[in-house]
Amino acid sequence: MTVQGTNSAIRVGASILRDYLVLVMIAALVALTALIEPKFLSPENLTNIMFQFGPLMMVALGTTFVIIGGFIDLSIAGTINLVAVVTISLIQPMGQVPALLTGLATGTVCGALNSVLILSSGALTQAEALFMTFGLSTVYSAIALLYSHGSTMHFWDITASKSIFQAIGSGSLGFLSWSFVIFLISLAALWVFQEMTAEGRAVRLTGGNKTAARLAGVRISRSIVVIYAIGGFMAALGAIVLFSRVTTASPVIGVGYETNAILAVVVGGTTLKGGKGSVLRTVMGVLLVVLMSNCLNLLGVSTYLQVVAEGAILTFAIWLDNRKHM
Amino acid sequence: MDSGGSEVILSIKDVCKSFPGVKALDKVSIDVKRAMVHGIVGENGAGKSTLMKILSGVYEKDSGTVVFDGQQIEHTTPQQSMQRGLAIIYQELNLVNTMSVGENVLLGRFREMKGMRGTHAKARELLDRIGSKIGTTRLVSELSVSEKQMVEIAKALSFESKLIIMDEPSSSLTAEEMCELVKIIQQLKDQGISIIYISHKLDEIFEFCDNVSVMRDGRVIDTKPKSEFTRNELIMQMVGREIENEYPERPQRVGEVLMEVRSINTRKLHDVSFSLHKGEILGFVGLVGAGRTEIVRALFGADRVRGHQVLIEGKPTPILNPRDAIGAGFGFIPEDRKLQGLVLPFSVESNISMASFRKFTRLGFLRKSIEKEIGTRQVKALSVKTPSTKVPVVNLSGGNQQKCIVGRWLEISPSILIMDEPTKGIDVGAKYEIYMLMKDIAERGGAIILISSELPEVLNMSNRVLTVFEGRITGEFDPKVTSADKIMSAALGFDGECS
Amino acid sequence: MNGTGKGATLYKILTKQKALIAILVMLIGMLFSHSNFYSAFNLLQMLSSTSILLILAFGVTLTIIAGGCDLSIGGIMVVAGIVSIKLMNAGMPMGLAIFLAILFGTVVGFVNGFLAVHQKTEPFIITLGIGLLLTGVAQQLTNAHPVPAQNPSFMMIGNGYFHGVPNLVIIMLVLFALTYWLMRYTEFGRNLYAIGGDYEVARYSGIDVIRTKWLAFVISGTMAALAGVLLSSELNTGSAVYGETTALVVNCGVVVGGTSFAGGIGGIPQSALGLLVFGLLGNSMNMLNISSYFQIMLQGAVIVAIIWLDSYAQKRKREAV
Amino acid sequence: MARIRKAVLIGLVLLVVAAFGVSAQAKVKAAFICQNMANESQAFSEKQFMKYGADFGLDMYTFDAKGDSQVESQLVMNCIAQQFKVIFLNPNDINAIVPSLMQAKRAGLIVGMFSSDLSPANQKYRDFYAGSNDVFAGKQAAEAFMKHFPNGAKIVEIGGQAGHDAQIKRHDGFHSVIDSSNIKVIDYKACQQWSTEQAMAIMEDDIVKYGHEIQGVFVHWDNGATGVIQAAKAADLKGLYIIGIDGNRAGYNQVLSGEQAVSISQDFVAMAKKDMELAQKVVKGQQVDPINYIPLNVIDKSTIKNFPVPQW
Repeated sequence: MTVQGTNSAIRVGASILRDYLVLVMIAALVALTALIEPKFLSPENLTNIMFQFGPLMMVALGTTFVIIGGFIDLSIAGTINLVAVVTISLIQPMGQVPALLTGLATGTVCGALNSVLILSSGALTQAEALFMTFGLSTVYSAIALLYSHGSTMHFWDITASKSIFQAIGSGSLGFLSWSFVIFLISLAALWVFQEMTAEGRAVRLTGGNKTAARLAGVRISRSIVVIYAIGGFMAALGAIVLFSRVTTASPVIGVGYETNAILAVVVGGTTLKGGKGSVLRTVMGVLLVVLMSNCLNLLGVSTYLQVVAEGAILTFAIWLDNRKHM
Repeated sequence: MDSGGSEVILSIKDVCKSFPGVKALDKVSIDVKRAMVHGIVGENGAGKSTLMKILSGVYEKDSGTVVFDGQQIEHTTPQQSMQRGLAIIYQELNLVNTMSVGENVLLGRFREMKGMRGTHAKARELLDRIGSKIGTTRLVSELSVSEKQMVEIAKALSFESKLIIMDEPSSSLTAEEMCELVKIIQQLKDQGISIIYISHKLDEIFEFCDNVSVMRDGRVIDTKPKSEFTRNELIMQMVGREIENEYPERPQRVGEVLMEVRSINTRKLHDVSFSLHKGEILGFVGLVGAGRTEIVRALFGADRVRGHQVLIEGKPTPILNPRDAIGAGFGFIPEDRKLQGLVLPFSVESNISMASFRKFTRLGFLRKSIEKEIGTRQVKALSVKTPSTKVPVVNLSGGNQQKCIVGRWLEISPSILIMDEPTKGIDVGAKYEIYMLMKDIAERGGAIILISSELPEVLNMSNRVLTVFEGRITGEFDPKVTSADKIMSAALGFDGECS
Repeated sequence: MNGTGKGATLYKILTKQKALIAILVMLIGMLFSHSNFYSAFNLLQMLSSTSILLILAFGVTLTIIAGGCDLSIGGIMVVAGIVSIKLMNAGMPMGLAIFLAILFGTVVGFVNGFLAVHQKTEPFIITLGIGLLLTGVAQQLTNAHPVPAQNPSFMMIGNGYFHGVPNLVIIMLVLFALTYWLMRYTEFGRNLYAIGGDYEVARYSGIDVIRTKWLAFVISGTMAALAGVLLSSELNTGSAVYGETTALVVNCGVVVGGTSFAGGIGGIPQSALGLLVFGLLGNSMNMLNISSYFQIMLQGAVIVAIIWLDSYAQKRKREAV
Repeated sequence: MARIRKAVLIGLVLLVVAAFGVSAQAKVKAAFICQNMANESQAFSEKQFMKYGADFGLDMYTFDAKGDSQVESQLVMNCIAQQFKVIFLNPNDINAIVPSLMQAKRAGLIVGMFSSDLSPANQKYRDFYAGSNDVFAGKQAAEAFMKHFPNGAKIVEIGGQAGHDAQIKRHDGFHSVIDSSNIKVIDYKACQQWSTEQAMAIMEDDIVKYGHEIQGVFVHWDNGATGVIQAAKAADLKGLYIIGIDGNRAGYNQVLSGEQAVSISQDFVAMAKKDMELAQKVVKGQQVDPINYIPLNVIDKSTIKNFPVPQW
């Protein structure tokens, strides 16, 4: 009996380990880094991390729903490029609030456009969505390049008030950065959407089984538009946080965000098969990705080895996560 | 050829198999004789499929012995058992849809057949042996269900099989196709091949099986020659209790016209018009592919069909998508439970509540307590066997899964419930419960459109049946007064019956 | 679709072959341009410069037909190129260096296969991760400095001609024939189609699904490494920055050609056409002096258009009731 | 379906027609193969070629290598096929471009290097070079540090896109000088892209690690310096001696406001003009100097008034 008891305890332990694998990895990473480089836990560094995960977090939160809904979005990079150059260029002529709103609208429209093309073609598989949004990303990037003539725009070109963007970029509310506050608000809103609204449930059902959902009267077309629009909106928010942080916007500012976002979502434990997942898991995934780069920087690991380590840890995390579904 | 008759080709002794938490097989012993058709009956979950998978090498047994053709078999793979002469035709047809007939027949043996030409030649020869004229270069995805079955049989023959296991081959065959199958089984038997025939359908068991084994809860209850069984005895052994009737009485309160459908026209359907009365069960009889499913899908707005008219209580009601249909009072139980009906990894509760969002949302927000009530109510009302409403529906048995879908619609009390193959792959006990539900719905003033490939089911449950042949409605009958033969010939588009 | 005989067949081919239509449109369109598009030099160069992508595509096609995909090819390509040059510069004979570089691709393919097939991890995401890892390896190996090759005969592999035809084109054609034969006329190839068409059925039919599918990844890795060696030979340099978007472009090209991402449908010729669309489009746009940003836009638009049309045709087929 | 297909076809045909309407008759057909039009300094250079081409009797076309060495060598082939007389190019990789330049020379094209030159062994495959070279920019940066910190200092270096030609040369040039000085580079990291955000993140982490130890920062490009400045501001780290390269508006403004100490600028206008002038001479059969350095501008607080506001 005792042997069996220990066995089952081990089994329970192992399953917790697997379920919260990302947390375990984060803890290990934090412990290791703190041991070697005590400055890791300094308030300055914690502030750093808070600022650093802003843009990727926004983007990944949006991507979560696209993946829960059983689709994928590679157009994020293009959307970020476009939103960044459009928004920054409009601050001067339109004023900051209209520019902000136009930027968010642009992102949402890009997202909605993805879904419209996907729906109109009847492309209901992930692969079709993958390549279609890949093409659209190229198109959005090209529009951003055409719009900006390939040049970078800076804050000090803007004489009009840009206080909102400056606040988002580097301002703080108490000990929390504004970007962190925006993150908390978006997380709360998206969590409520995911857990408590009918549309959130519809998205999940769509991801679980499109045909069954449709035959039960779920409006899957609307769900698809909603997930891509959220994806686009959050990408726009990410773009705004991003260029506010660095105070400049170039038409290639979003390069790499789409794959990083998908990686973060999947590492967090949202499955690409659709139907399952959560924005909370995504938060953990992003935390791991951002912490990894922060830790490796502090440990003085070269950029090149960082990429190796990142790839290895992500591959390992995905592999382990997969083991638990087997 | 060996003398046949008494010689044992397959001997299973004390085979056990456990899965985590379940004892799937408990000391199962069966002997199958050469050139005989051995029927195995049992409810779902009785262990039939597990046993077959052990024989074919998909699973490994925990203990016991299997002797096939004089050889004791320990570890085996699907490939090895096929080469030994033990072939299996699974319930879900086992063909690659994207490949040609010929390549499917000889799947995985391209080299052995010396290339594409050899493959097609050999496939032709095998198909000819069972008298099938299917072109070997056709894509499997273009074949009808019965044609696919023929391809499966040809595939089994390609290994010079001594024993062919057929796992519920008839579940998607129409009566005509069934005749074809019976003929082939007879032929195979004459060639000295033994057959294990797994089925729910007692008619078939009594029609052509020589010996019958009954399984229940992972055990073999009894094995006897068919002639020594009575129908009731068989059912009793399967279910473990006595069932007086297979079907309840028909609903009694047919009222005035509830719905009128005028001229559905698509590429497959031609001028389909009919009416439905309150309190009625209306059956559709026809072959798979005759257009039965297409009619109800068009009605429900599941397919893109335009130009027809639906009048509900005299009012024209446009239905462009399933949502409109639900709004107009329809419910729809699709033919494929797993692909079209359920979201398998999701909980029982959310599968039941899927169609009644309106009931538990306010201002776009879910009210989970109400959702839970809905789930609990339906689970109780339909006596769904599940430990909790939070369990993923995939863990339930087929019958209980089906009840979840029924519960989904009962919750919104539809005035018209469409049921496409509602009892496919469900065991006898659960079937009866579903029949009772149908009767109940009808008698409370609802109307049901029933589609089934099991003719007795349609004839015994419906107040009225419509026969469908090649996209047209070819007749309207009262099954109480018309003979089954007559209805069947209308559904087959010809007069006469199979020999 | 109501036509008969040859007309119907032609119609069917046209509706199925979006990539072929796009190619024909471009070829016809270029007839009217006052450029030197239709010169043997240009056409051969175009083919030569698409060759490396084509070779990558042939390998990837195997994995996609088997129901997987391989996004690590970009990483394999750069590392293999760097490895071959580094070994050669360290004094190893050219043949051995190339062999070892290609062997490296085989090993990575083996690992990909282990993770994606044996361990049943989502191939899309796991090969993306492996690709990322390899990019880092390439940077680490070179300290992010391009490594020029010092052996002049190495350069001739990718830049030489054989009877007026670029070597790359000849190598590509040989590999085309080889992979075509493999997929069409061998049991391995047919089994890959079966596995992609229905994994479980293939398994029950006694096909060693794991080993066969695994082998597809190994071949894809090997071909990617070969392409990397050829690329490094063509440019006489190994560098970590090549092939950043290669993996997506190649996988996309394969799908544009008509090989289904769901598996089981498609083939080597389709993939070749799909990649040729990109090669031809780039070449034509340069010949027409279309400005850079419009080129980028047009390229994206063509991808969207072809995938859209393809999906739409499938939708129509699904909904034809 | 048919209608859509027809529309696509008509669209493509129209595009083709429109395109060859544009192609005018050539004076001397010349092409500028741009490194990457999505990179703003390269896009700016391209504009200079287009703007001043006619002044030198050249009919200028431009092509975009999109930052890809293989595309770039394909473009050289393309130019051969299109029978260009002259090509100017700014290679993504000075070694990778050589095989295609061999072909260009064989086909008799005049090849002018822009901004970066081939290695001495390969210089026979080009006619001339005009530029200021990133190696020099790196050296200049090092010298500026040595001038400002005669008694030595601790600085960090933040590189541009790993593996990119400019990143390599700026890094190598910088180290060829700084390594023999008493200035210590305590940390070096390159970015994955020319990304201001990545430069900022690296700087933030460096500040946590080294804090006030850091006296100066060499960042490979002025837009990256923007990120470094933001990071320093956020950490309230004052008095950093920041040097960037480019001399674009970002660098100019940052020097003007005192946030950045030095911006080392390459004069792309002069570079482009010089390249085209040389080409014109070679076409006429005149002898030219193969190597033409365009002086770098070291913009700091004291010299900034001598420079016009940059246009990019």
